[in-house]
Amino acid sequence: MTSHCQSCFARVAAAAFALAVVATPSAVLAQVKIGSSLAVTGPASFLGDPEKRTLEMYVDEINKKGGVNGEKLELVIYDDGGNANKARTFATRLVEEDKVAVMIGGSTTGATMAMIPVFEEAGIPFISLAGGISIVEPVKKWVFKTPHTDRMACEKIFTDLKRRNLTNIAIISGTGAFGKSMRDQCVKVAPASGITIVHEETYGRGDSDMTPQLTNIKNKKGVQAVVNTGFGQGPAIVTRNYRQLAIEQPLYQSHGVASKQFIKLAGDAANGVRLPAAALLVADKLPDGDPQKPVVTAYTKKYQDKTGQPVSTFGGHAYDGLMIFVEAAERAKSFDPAKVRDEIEKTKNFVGTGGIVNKSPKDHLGLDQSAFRMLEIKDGDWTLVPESDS
Amino acid sequence: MSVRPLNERPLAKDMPALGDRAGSAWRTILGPLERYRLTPVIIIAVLIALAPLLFPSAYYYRVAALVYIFALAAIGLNLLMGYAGQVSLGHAGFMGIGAYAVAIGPVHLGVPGWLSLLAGAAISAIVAFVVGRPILRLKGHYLAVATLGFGLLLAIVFTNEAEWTGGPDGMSVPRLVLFGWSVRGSQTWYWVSGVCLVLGAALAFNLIASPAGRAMRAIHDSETAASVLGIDVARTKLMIFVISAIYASVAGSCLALFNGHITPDAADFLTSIELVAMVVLGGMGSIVGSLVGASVLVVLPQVLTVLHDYEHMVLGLVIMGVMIYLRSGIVPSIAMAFRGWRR
Amino acid sequence: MTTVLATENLSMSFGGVRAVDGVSIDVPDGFVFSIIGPNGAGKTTLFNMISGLYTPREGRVLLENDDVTGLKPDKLARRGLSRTFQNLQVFFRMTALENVMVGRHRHERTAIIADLLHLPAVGRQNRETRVQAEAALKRVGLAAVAEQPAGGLAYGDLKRLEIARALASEPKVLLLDEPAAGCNPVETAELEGVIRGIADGGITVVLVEHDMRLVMNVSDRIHVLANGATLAEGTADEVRADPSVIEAYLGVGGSEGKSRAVH
Amino acid sequence: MAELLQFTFSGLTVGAVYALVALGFTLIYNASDVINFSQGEFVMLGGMVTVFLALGGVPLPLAALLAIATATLVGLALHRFAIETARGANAVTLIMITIGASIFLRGVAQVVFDKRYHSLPPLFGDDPIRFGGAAILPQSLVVFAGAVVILVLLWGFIDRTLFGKAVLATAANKLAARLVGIDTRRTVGFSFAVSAAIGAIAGFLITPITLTSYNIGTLLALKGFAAAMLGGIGSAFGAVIGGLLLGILEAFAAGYLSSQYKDAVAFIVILVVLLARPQGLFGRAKVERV
Repeated sequence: MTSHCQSCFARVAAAAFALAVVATPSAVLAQVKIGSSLAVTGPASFLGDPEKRTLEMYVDEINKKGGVNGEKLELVIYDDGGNANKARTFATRLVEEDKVAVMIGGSTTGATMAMIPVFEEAGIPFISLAGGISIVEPVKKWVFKTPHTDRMACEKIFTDLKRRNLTNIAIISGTGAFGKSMRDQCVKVAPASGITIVHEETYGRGDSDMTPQLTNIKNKKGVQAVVNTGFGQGPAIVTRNYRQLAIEQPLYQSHGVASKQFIKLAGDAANGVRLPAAALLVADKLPDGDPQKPVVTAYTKKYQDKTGQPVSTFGGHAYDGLMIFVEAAERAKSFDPAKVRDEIEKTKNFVGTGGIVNKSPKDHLGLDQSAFRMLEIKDGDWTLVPESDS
Repeated sequence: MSVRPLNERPLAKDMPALGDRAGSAWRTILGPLERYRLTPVIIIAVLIALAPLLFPSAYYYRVAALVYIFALAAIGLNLLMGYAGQVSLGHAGFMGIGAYAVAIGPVHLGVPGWLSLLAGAAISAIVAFVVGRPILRLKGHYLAVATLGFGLLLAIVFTNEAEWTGGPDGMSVPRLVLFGWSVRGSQTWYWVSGVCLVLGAALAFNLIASPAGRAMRAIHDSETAASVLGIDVARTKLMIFVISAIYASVAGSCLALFNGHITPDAADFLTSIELVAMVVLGGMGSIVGSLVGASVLVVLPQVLTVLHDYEHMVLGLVIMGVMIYLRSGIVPSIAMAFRGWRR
Repeated sequence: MTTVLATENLSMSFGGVRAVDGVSIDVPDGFVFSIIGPNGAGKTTLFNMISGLYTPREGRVLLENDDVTGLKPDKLARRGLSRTFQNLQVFFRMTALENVMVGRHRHERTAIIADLLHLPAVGRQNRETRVQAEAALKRVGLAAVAEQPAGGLAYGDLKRLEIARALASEPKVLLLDEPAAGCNPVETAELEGVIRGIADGGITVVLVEHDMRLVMNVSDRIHVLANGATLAEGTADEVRADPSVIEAYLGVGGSEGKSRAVH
Repeated sequence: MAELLQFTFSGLTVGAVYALVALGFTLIYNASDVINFSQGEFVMLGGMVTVFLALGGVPLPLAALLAIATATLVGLALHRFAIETARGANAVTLIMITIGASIFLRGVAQVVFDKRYHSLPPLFGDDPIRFGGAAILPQSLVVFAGAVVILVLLWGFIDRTLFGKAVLATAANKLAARLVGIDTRRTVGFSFAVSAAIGAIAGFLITPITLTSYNIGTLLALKGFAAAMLGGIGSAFGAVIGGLLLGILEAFAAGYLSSQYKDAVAFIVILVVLLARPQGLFGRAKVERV
């Protein structure tokens, strides 16, 4: 950390100098630029931060191995803080100033939606890292995404509930973008899955005690299980308060709880919590034959070695986005945006951290429910819930 | 009413003009222009018209358009804060009303965009009127916390009423169509927002130099003195609160129409603080200052991206540095220094 | 002689202390009417009640025989009551001229929309206000500093600026709260002329002042307060000779004290 | 009944957090008329420095002390290099400086620390205390006790020591205080240091409940500010009551009305209180002398 901080002054000084020449965009080297605008800071920074680290790590690695199509990649990342207006400005900047070949980013659905028109108009492929289903439904020519949709997570949870014969549930959701969007999807797909939502509660960003909401859920007759949609510190606090109130019903978290950090924050209270998650979280527990195992094991090792932090599925989304682009560009043997776009759309059997991706003109996501695993937390670690009927 | 003038000093303007003919010729041209109320507006208009000559790409148009839009909101807030002396930490709420009006109007109610913009302004005015009546009785930090709460309230509504607003992910805003002409693209919006800014600035300068403007400025320094001179303090505060709400609302509508997508960010606490920062950084009580403040806070983050992780650190330092060394705000402090230097 | 301003049994207390206790005054039209008394006698509180800043606990205020008790200051101003302040209440961010222009507020007739658009009527109004304000500044001898920011003016000038501002509103009654406080003898002498001139112009002046020379020279009638209650009232000579007044000022009577108090 | 009790427990838990933040606001305001919007960052520093020192192997009590010392130094630096340098500037300018400081401190924290959430072990374990069908975590009582102890210490200090009287005098009238020989600069600097220390203690105490990360400061400052205003800015007692009240309001609103609109309900109540008492619950009304 000390060397880190010594260099920071040098970097600030260098950057101050760079301000003077910033008017002339660095177009000296003929590199292929990958653009990105992420929520590196702000309330969604635990999305943007691992995403940024992942992109940096792998672009570095790709360049060390000689680049793509014989050309080096250059990464241009801006921090939009999750703010849609800022994201839109950076999108314009990436297109107009940096002249990027592809956009891999947009940590939040709001920021992604604000940026879409820019890339649609410019005709540059845009691989979003945000969860919202509205990004790819309806299909937009230039827009793709890598994370599973909230709807899949809901369906995965509901399938597990049905298997346990629990049909009456309560939902407690964060009022942030992630929690709200997933809650909406769950409400939408509940009837089709044979689930009845008998009670709903919410909590706000930064809330530090959810016992009133949970007390109401506890007192509600007929609640057989509780689903918590949200990310950040909220789910950890909900989980602790859940145990504090000694609520007996099973608690389900969402895929927003996407790193070991959650188990650490929630402590013992996390035991018994179930959640749908990508294979990435349980890399070491996957059976040897699992096609995703090599990919997720390699990514996990690399990320944890490099950053010293537990791996998160959010970083994995960035890995998938980058690799889908790289493979598409290699297939196209060019960085021509139109050709790359066509190849991205033809992505088949791509093994990523999030699942096996099969894109098509009608499906710009390319993941199905099989991408999700149902996990249960036991003794401070993830375990795979055996899936008997799938 | 004949009163013997006492201790009458010679009037400066009665004294014989000094200097040569050339100097006085300049003065006859520049003098009235220097005194003319709208000279700063003319200068702003000329700058807006000429700036694109330096723009290499549409990105610059976009950043400049954002500067103008935020400057418009900041000017409105400056009328309230810098001139009338009433703090608002919830002005982004009015931006939000304007922004969601042009989104909800066309999408849910079938009202055309331009009419929605006007409706948004009207709603903002009404909301400001209703809310302002009680809370403007509060003073200083108490007014600050009340307006903060009000802004928060609006942001909560925009976030929670997802059926209308799309929730935290926001909703798309249909393009503005004026007389069959679709207003789109950064360049077009550069001119639209530029015109809005010039109009907004002109109205603000008009107001300041009017009876109502003097009344509002008087309140800033002494409500007591203002009231014994016949100024209805409560009414004047309310009036200026409503006017500044309309400025923010129109700016919010422009922002939403320009971006084509709106999220509750536009209405949240941080945006309110950003607006206040624009006003204070540029200079309270200086319309031009609000434009400068908006420029700094919109452009600076774009420049600071080269610093990556150190961006926020430096942004904080810049704000602190400006406020410490140019404590009246950028424009008034520089103007003061300039005047001192000329003397 | 008609009464233009009167109070009937006016009372006010702060936290149990009676600051003003049943004070009745009767100010004839065109008079310079002074209210004197030791510190804490309740003079400024009386002013604050008359001008509507405080609502009296008991009693009435009559302006031209209308009961105006409890009316807001701005309503009173519109009825022709104006005042200055002991602790300066100048609009420091405005120029001297603009300060006085604010004084014209009650005579200005424009609408907010017209103001925003700067319709011709607003321009006319501004010019008219300006002329009147310049005249008011001239009356108090401040024409030379008209364009200067009020924040930069000397203390004595600020005192007169407040008077000019009040004058600009063309009041029927003008309350002056210690206009000579902090002024040097020359400025005080000038002030005397200003006050006289105001009264000669037909404006009734109610004066609270500690400078006895000024009070004695300028007043038509003097009302003495002590501990919130009326002690005496009369002409300058009558008050000067009243033993209770002398005692109130000095605690115990004495010819030496008397001369210091009243001269 | 159990329900009511649980809501109250929740309210006291959250309220004690707000109260601790509000206390910091009040002290600086008293000495300098400044609303210090970087107060939330002091709280963040208290939590994050402790977390990272503990991760680096420093024993927890020592880590907490070092965190408090760090925050105190930052508070002193903020006063010395920013507030003091801008001496004489108006209140809005000073507030803007503290907002700049808050952005700066957050920027530093994101580089020095990381962007994840962290927790600290609670002082008396994780097992809830059950009472009348409701449950409260021991740490909530610790936070609550912390607020009370700080309040008492502040009261004792201000009421019983000469230096405390100097702070009071500076608050009442800076010029007069200077005239009677009080070094107001030192007094204000001291109040910044103590506020920062209070913030850091708060950060250390609340982290086991609220968790902490580099950017928790903004929201805490917002709520703490509201609590301080509700209680009447300048009154330490008011700050604590304001904080507890705000917490209880939120908990009751979430429990009885709508969890979606609980913040809205809390703020509406604050508005109503302020309209009835424009100086807050325990604030002194300012009388303007004319």
